[in-house]
Amino acid sequence: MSSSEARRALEAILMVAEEPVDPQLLAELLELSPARVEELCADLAATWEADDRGFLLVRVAGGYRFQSHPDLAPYVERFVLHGQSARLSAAALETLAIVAYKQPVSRAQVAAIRGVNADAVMRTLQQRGYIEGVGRDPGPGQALLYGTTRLFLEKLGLDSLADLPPLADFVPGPEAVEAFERGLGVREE
Amino acid sequence: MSSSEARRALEAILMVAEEPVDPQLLAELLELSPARVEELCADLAATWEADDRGFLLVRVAGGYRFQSHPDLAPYVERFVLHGQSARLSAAALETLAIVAYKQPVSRAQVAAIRGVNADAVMRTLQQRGYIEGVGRDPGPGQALLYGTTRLFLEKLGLDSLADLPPLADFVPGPEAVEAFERGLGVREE
Amino acid sequence: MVCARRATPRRYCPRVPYEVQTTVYEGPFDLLLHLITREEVDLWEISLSGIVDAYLAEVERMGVVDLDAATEFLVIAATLVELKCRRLLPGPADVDVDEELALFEERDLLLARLLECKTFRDAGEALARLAGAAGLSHPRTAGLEPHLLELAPDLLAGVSPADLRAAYLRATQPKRPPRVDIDHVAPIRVSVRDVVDELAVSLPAQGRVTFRRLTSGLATRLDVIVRFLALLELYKQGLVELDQPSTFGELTVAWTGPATAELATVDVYEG
Repeated sequence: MSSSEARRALEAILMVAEEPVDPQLLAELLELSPARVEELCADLAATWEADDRGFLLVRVAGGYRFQSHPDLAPYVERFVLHGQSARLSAAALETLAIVAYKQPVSRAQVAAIRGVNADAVMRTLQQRGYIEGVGRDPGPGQALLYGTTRLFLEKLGLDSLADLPPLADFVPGPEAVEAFERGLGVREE
Repeated sequence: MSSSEARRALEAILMVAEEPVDPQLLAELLELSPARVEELCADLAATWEADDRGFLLVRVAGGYRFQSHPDLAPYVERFVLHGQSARLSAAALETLAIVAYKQPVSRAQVAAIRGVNADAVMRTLQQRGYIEGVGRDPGPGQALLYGTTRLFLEKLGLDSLADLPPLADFVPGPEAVEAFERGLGVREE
Repeated sequence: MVCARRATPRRYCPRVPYEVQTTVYEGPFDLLLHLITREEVDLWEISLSGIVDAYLAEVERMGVVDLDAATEFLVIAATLVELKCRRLLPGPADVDVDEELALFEERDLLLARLLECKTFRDAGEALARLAGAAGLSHPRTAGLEPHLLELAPDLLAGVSPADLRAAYLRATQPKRPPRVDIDHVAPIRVSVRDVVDELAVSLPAQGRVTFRRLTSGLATRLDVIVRFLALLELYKQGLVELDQPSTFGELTVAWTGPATAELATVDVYEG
C-alpha cells in the first residue's frame, strides 16, 4: 500500500471511530507494521496541526483520535449546551425505561418493544453513562445485553433497582411482554 | 468572526456531532446568517473533496456531517464490523419505494399496490427505522399513515425527499407496456 | 448519481417457505410480472394444475401448512383463474356492448396495476443502488469528547421514577389491536352509504333520470354496483320510484320523497 493510501485509510477509520483506536489494531486492519502505523499517525497529527483546521489528531488513552481543537472550545461548548445532546427526547426516555425495567436486554429487544430502531438512542444513553453493556446473550448471536448504571440510580435518587416504582397489576406483566416479543420474533437477533 | 475562524468552528462542531447538524443550528451557534453558514459549509465540503483526504464533509438528511470516503470502504468495513445491517429483500425494497414516493400512505394502500398483505414487511421496515407512523387518515377508519424517516435519508445519502430520483424515471417504457398488453390479451398479435 | 449495475440479487428467499417451480413469488403481481415479462408466456398457456401440483407436493413435504403462505398462494391462483376465465369468454361477437366495455375496463385496471407494481419494483431497486453507494461511506457519530460530557446538561434532571414508569407503560402498550387481515382484498373506494347520501342530494333536482345516465362516467363495475345498491336502499326507504318497462330495458329512477329527506341508517356492505 502506498503511503498516501495508508494515510487516507487511517483518516477514514479514525473519522468513524467512536473511541481512540489502538495503533496495534490499525496495523492489523491495514496490514502494516505497528511501527509504520505509529510513524504515519505521528505524521498525520503533525500535518493536521500545521494545517490549523478545526480539529486535531491526538494520541490519547492508548490510541489515536480526532477531536475538536481546544481553541474552539467556546463554540463547541455552545453546541454541547444547545445542540443535539442537550435534551432527553421522549424516545430516549422510553428506551431508558425499557432498559431499566427489562434489563438485561439487547438492542434488538428494545427495538422490537418500541417498534422502531433504537441504535442511535441507545448509543446516546450509553455515552451519557446511563446504560452500559452488562453481558452477552447466551443464545445464538451472543447479542450484547444492556442494563442501567450506578449513575442512573444516582440521578433518579434511587437506592437500587428494587426501588423502581412497581408496574401496576393491570399492565402487561413480563410474561405478556415476552409473548408480545415472541410474536414479533424478537428473540432472534 | 473571520471566515477562517468560522470554518474552523464549523469543523470543530461537526467533529463532536452524533448525527447530521442542521445548518440553522450552526448559524445560531456561530451567530451567522443561515445563508452564510450554507456557503461556508459548501466551501468546506468542496475543499475536503479536492484535498483527497480519507473523509468527506457532506450534506445529508437536512444537515452536514463528516463521513469516510467511499473508496476506502474496504478498510473501514474491516473496522466497523457492527451495525452492518442486513440487506433488504426485494419485497421490502418495493414496499419502501411505495412509502417513499406515496407518503403519507396507509398499510392498506401499500397492500393494494403490491397486491399482497404488507404488514410483515412494513413492520420490518419500521423496526429497521426506515419508516414511521406520521399521522392518521382524516377519513373513516382513521388509518395510520406512514412516511420515511431521517434515517432513511441518511442510509440513502439523500439530503431531502426532493432528491429522490423522479418516479417517472421508473415508469415502464412503451415496449414493456406492449408486452403487458399482449400478456393480458388486450392487444391481438 | 451514477449507479453501477445493480448489485443485489433480484430474487431472494422470503418468509414464504415453499417454492413453486423453483421460484417464490411475492404476491400475484409478482407472479404475473414474471410470467409476462420474463417468460413471455401467454396467460392462455399457463397450466394452473401444474402450479397447484407443485404447491401441494411442497405442503406435503413440509408436513405443516403455513396459513400466510397458503393464503398468499390462493390469491395468486385466484388472480390467474380470473384471467384465464376472461380468456375463455366468448369472442366479442357474442358479448353485448356493456359487457365488452366492462371487460376492457377491467383489463385496463389490471394493466394499470401491473404497470404501477413494475414502477415501484424498479424504484425499489434504484433505492437499493442509492443505499449501496451511500453505504460505502460511514458517518462520524463519535459525539462528545469525555471532557465535554461533563459540560453537557444533565439529561435526567427533573425526571422522576414515576416519569420512567409512565414511559415504560407508554412504550409497552400494544400498538395494534388484533384483527383479521383483509388487506389483500381490493378496497372498496366508495361506500353505499356515501352514494345514498350523494343521491339524496342530487336526485330531487333531476326529476326522472335513467340508471345509465346516473352511472355514466363511473370508472369501474364496482362503482356501478355500489350505485345500484344505493338506489335499492333508497327504494326500500320509499324515497325513489324505480321503473323498468321490459326485462333488460332501460331502468329509470324518480325521486318521490321530500326535497330534503331524513335518511334511515344504511346497512353497511362489507367489501
